[in-house]
Amino acid sequence: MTLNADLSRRIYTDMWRIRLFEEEALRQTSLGTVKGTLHTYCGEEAIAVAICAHLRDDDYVLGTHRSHGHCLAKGAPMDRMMAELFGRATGSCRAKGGSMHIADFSRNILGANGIVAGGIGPGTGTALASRIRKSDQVSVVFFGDGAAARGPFHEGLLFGSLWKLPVIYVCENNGYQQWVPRKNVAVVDSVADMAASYAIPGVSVDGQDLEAVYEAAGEAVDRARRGEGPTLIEARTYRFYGHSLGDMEEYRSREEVDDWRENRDPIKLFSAWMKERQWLGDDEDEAIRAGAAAEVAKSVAYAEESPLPDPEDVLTDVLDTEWRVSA
Amino acid sequence: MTLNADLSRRIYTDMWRIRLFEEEALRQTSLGTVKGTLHTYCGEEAIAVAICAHLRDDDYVLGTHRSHGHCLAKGAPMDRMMAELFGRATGSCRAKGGSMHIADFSRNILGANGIVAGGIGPGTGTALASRIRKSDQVSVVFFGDGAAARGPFHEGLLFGSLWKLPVIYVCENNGYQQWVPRKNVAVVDSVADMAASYAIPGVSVDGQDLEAVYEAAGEAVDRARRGEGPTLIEARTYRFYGHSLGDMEEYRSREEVDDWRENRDPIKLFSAWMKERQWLGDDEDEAIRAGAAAEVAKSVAYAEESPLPDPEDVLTDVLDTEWRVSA
Amino acid sequence: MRTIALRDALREALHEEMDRDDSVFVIGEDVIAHGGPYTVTQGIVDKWPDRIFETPIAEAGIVGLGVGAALAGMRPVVEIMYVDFITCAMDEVVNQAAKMRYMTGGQASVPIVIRLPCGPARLVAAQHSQIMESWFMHVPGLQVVAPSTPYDAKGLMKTAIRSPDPVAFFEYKALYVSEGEVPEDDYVIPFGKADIKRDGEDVTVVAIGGMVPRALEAGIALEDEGYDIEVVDPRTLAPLDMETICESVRRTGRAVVCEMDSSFAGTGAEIAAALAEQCFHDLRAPIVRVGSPHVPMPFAEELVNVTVPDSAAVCGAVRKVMA
Amino acid sequence: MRTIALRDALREALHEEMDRDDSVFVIGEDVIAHGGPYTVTQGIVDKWPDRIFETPIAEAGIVGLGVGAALAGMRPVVEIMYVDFITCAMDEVVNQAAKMRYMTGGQASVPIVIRLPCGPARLVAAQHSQIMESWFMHVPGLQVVAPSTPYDAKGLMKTAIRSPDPVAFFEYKALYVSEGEVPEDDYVIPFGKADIKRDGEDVTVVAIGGMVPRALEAGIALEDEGYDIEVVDPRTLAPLDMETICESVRRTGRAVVCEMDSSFAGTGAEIAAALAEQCFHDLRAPIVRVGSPHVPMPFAEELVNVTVPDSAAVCGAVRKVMA
Ligand SMILES: Cc1ncc(C[n+]2csc(CCOP(=O)(O)OP(=O)(O)O)c2C)c(N)n1
Ligand SMILES: Cc1ncc(C[n+]2csc(CCOP(=O)(O)OP(=O)(O)O)c2C)c(N)n1
Ligand SMILES: [Mg+2]
Ligand SMILES: [Mg+2]
Repeated sequence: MTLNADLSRRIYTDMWRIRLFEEEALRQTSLGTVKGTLHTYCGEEAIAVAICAHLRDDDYVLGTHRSHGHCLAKGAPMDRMMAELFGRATGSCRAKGGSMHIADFSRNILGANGIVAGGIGPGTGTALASRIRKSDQVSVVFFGDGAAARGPFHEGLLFGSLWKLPVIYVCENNGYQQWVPRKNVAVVDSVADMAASYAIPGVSVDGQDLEAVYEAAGEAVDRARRGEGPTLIEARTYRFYGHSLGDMEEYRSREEVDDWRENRDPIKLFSAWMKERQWLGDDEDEAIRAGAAAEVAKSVAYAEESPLPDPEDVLTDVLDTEWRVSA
Repeated sequence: MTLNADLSRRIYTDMWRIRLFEEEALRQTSLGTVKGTLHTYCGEEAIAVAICAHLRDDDYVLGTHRSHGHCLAKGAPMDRMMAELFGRATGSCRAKGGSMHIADFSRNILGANGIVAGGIGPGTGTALASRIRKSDQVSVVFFGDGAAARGPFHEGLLFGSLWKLPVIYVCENNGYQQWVPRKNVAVVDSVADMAASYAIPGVSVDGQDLEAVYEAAGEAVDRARRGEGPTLIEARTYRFYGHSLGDMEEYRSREEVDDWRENRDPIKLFSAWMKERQWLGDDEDEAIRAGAAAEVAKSVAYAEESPLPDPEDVLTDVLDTEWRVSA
Repeated sequence: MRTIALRDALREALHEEMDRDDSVFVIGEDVIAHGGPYTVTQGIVDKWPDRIFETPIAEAGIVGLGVGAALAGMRPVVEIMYVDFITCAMDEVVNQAAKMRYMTGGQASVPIVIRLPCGPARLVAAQHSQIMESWFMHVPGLQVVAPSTPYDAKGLMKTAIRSPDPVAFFEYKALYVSEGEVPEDDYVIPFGKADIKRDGEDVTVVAIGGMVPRALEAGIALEDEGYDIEVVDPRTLAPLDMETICESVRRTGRAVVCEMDSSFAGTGAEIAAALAEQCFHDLRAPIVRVGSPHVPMPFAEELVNVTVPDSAAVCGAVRKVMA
Repeated sequence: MRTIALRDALREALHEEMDRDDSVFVIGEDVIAHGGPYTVTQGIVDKWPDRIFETPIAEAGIVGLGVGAALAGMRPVVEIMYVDFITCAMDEVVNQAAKMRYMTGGQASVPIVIRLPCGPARLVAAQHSQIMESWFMHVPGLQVVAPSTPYDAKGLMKTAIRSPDPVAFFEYKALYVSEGEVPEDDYVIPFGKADIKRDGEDVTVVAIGGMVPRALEAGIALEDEGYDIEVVDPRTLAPLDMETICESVRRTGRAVVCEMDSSFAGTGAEIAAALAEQCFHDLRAPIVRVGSPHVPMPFAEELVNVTVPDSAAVCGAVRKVMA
């Protein structure tokens, strides 16, 4: 799939959908309608959209604590996502998961994950399932640069490589791990270089450059679908907001943030890139933004109108209580 | 420290002490006097002795399930070790640990470990203690090639590197992980190459070649003592007996084992190496062997004469019950 | 009916289920070589070479992969060589496998079976002898199974494999070679149904896993003293069939709860506490728990012998509640 | 006496102990930035920059290093950001820290304190709200501490740091900002001594950690109904002071056991089972346990509110045992 005008506009639309969805969610938390914690993806949108552009509906995606973007890019309905953040019965997870566990199995989005690196093993396991079933579904696991420190990263990649599983490991290296700069706690600069220990390709790309991510992802997905095994993609990026709600951001300077927002905003950069190619006019640009804003507004309305969960629901979904064993 | 005649003979003696201790322990298990399981180090002796030759009494050693060699090389009294295998009250661990947990804190041998890779984190932690106390004690952690698959290997090396801790990671790569050939379950041939992910030196040496291990260890220990951080040493080796008692060894051929025993026995090789240099005569050689055999015999006598543990001891050593908090 | 060992019954269940359902597969360390240390996975590689995965030593990875495969609709049967090593994968068990259905509001199903060989056997000391069923009971979303006979082992393993939710399947190593009658045909044992292994009138002895044969031995020994004990085997600890247990205690008025593990905050604590709540007015004597002292497993035989509760310990407890 | 928050009391204990003993040091994620999410380690970096280590995200490594440092004579205070993440390091806790003294026949001492912020607080759902004290109780070789007041928090933390054996130190997140009187001077609270937080005659309410204030609230509410409850706070769960608890139950003849966690195979199970064994003849009503239902923590407030037991739940249980 080449990055033509049509596809680019669709991808671009998704970037705005993510950005505006999250900025609205942030606004709602300040109103107290959205409770709990929120980890926003703003600034990192190019990664999810470029990668998911290569995926089929039946491909698997596993996320992190910062997964609104992954979900929207993979096609999760926005209204149910917003309802989840609002804690409504109509939410993607029926108000049981919230932002950190948002999932939409109808699109094979197998869930955000509150455990750093928690998705890496399971995402390798979905790829093992593809392999056993001889399907050509691929799996994509997103994780932060912090996750590369944890044992399950190491063990997951080893398994992926050992059995040449159709999985793409996407490290969103935003340079921070909660309130700690990566450089304080890492010993190698590039996560991609660690691929060597697992004898798989490791590529490092500019995560703000949609085209770069798109190309790396295309190769990785093709490779996986052909049965040639995993790829580790490191996308260098930046988060525009704090780690989660209430972050005072003492660990980075206002200038640094402003510089990224000004000069390295993936939405701005991609808009300019399309305009250079005459693939996007100013009006269209504005229409796309407005369309995304309207969808977000609709999702808020949907959430607001949705019922609160029934307190009795607290007891359901622990086990499948319908199930009875039969010989 | 250079490998002179004197030191070589001491090292050579230790190799025989380990070999004969274990062969006697095996014999005792067949008699039923030593119970429980045993993982023998026979065939791998050069590694422990070459490395421990560089260590001071106050340096730390942490082992594996296969640690008789590590203990003897670091100076644990043989009689108490044999008594431990016999399950006697005079054993190194007072009959509470057995072969898999043998330890001698009087020599800073902090214990064999029944968990694969279980010593890597703690051995990095003893090095952290040295660093905080500004002592120049180094720590050595031994582990098998199987351990390099586990998360704690990855996490431990990351910490060691991050804080430039005085620790030497020694991977005894004997090509098998219980009953599975390493090549079936690994994706990189050399464990040493994985050091790159942790930005520390990784060296691979012939573990049957005492001189080679001795030199690599010397550099690593010096480096650690100078405060320059960890080294990962991979020593390629082979175990002469089964993984543990009762191993039917279906996963390897008789020829392969015979070939190693015949041509790659570290004791034979080192004996020949010394003789080449005129550092060892045939008589001396025999005397060293006989001396080790006598020590082993004495250790058996010691164990046999030692009392069985008092059943009431089962309740002690869970916590330090003498301790009382005081302001 | 033919008599086979517990490990053979497990193997048979596995083969039958793999035959029945293509989505069942096996993953674990040394599961091809010898069929694992306990031979339970023997023969699978010959029939289904593409559905058995022998792994590096990486328990977190093994369980993590199992969870993912299960999420994708497969039915992994994971072997952890010793339950002690599941400590290396508790995030995968608790935060991934057990909670996934709930966190996703019912979207996820995680049909994974984690086989956990447990308990003392030979002299392998503290890091190879644990049991720890109570940890798993305490985790909502997990089912906990602990068969004591070859018959139960086969029927419960088949149920475990067919279950849409995760199962921690405890296999007492000391019972692997114990023999019993096992039908050759397909049968399942539902979860949450205790089994009365011996009828009796005087005392209800609830015995778990490896303690069941010891309680039955005690039953014979106590006959001479004129005590007729009933032995109830819960078979599954989550769900736990308190109904059957309470029904028995209401009849006998006395209860002894036996586990092989340390009883402090153990499995028996839940059973005893539930009995104290539900059968208070029927109890004629305090409930007595039998278990090991609260110590790690020692090495030497003389020490192990006083650590692991035997039938004499059960007899002692029965005498106490009858006194 | 001055009044400070529980988190400040913990911080003070930490500072005092670091001052007192050079071998105490702090290690954990984000412990320098802000002093961690709970600010407990604030200020340490300024006074002892070489004795605080901010780590990569690697719990197994963190605890593993702590164990090793402790074996070498240091006294690490490890912060695990949420107790839920200790599942990533259970081998290090169980097989390394807890068993080391025993396996080595008493040679090893592992004076490590593992701080485990726990329980519901804000709406962070299933992977950030667990408690799981009962897991740690069940592991021989561990000490388990769960303070409910700033006073206890300071005194118990100091004891924990001085202890030669590993401590799992549970900090209820919901209590961090709760205030109470705390002496400025050095004092310690021995392990294994329960504290009667309220005297009463009718019912013994054993309350753990975050349930203590709720039980005390219930105590006030129940006065109007004419029920006078005694609230016993065990403070340490291992060792567990059954003596004080039993002494109270012998007086009141009635017991309610409250925990914030799921009560199935939870902490309260052990206490209730022990009471049923030791106070059988004094009990005038069945022991009732209060805890959360056996479900993972949901997200929405409406669901959380019916999951976490409150003072009304305590009142309900008291009414039940008084009926
Ligand atoms: C196992 C585990 N340890 C710690 C945390 C707490 N935590 C949540 S997010 C986070 C930082 C993650 O950093 P990174 O992986 O780089 O992802 P980012 O937030 O930058 O996207 C931490 C420490 C956690 N959720 N899980
Ligand atoms: C965490 C863990 N998983 C599995 C085992 C079982 N086990 C003991 S030794 C061993 C093989 C170890 O291989 P390696 O690390 O290469 O050491 P070697 O025995 O070859 O010296 C296995 C699988 C264990 N002890 N610990
Ligand atoms: Mg990051
Ligand atoms: Mg090996």
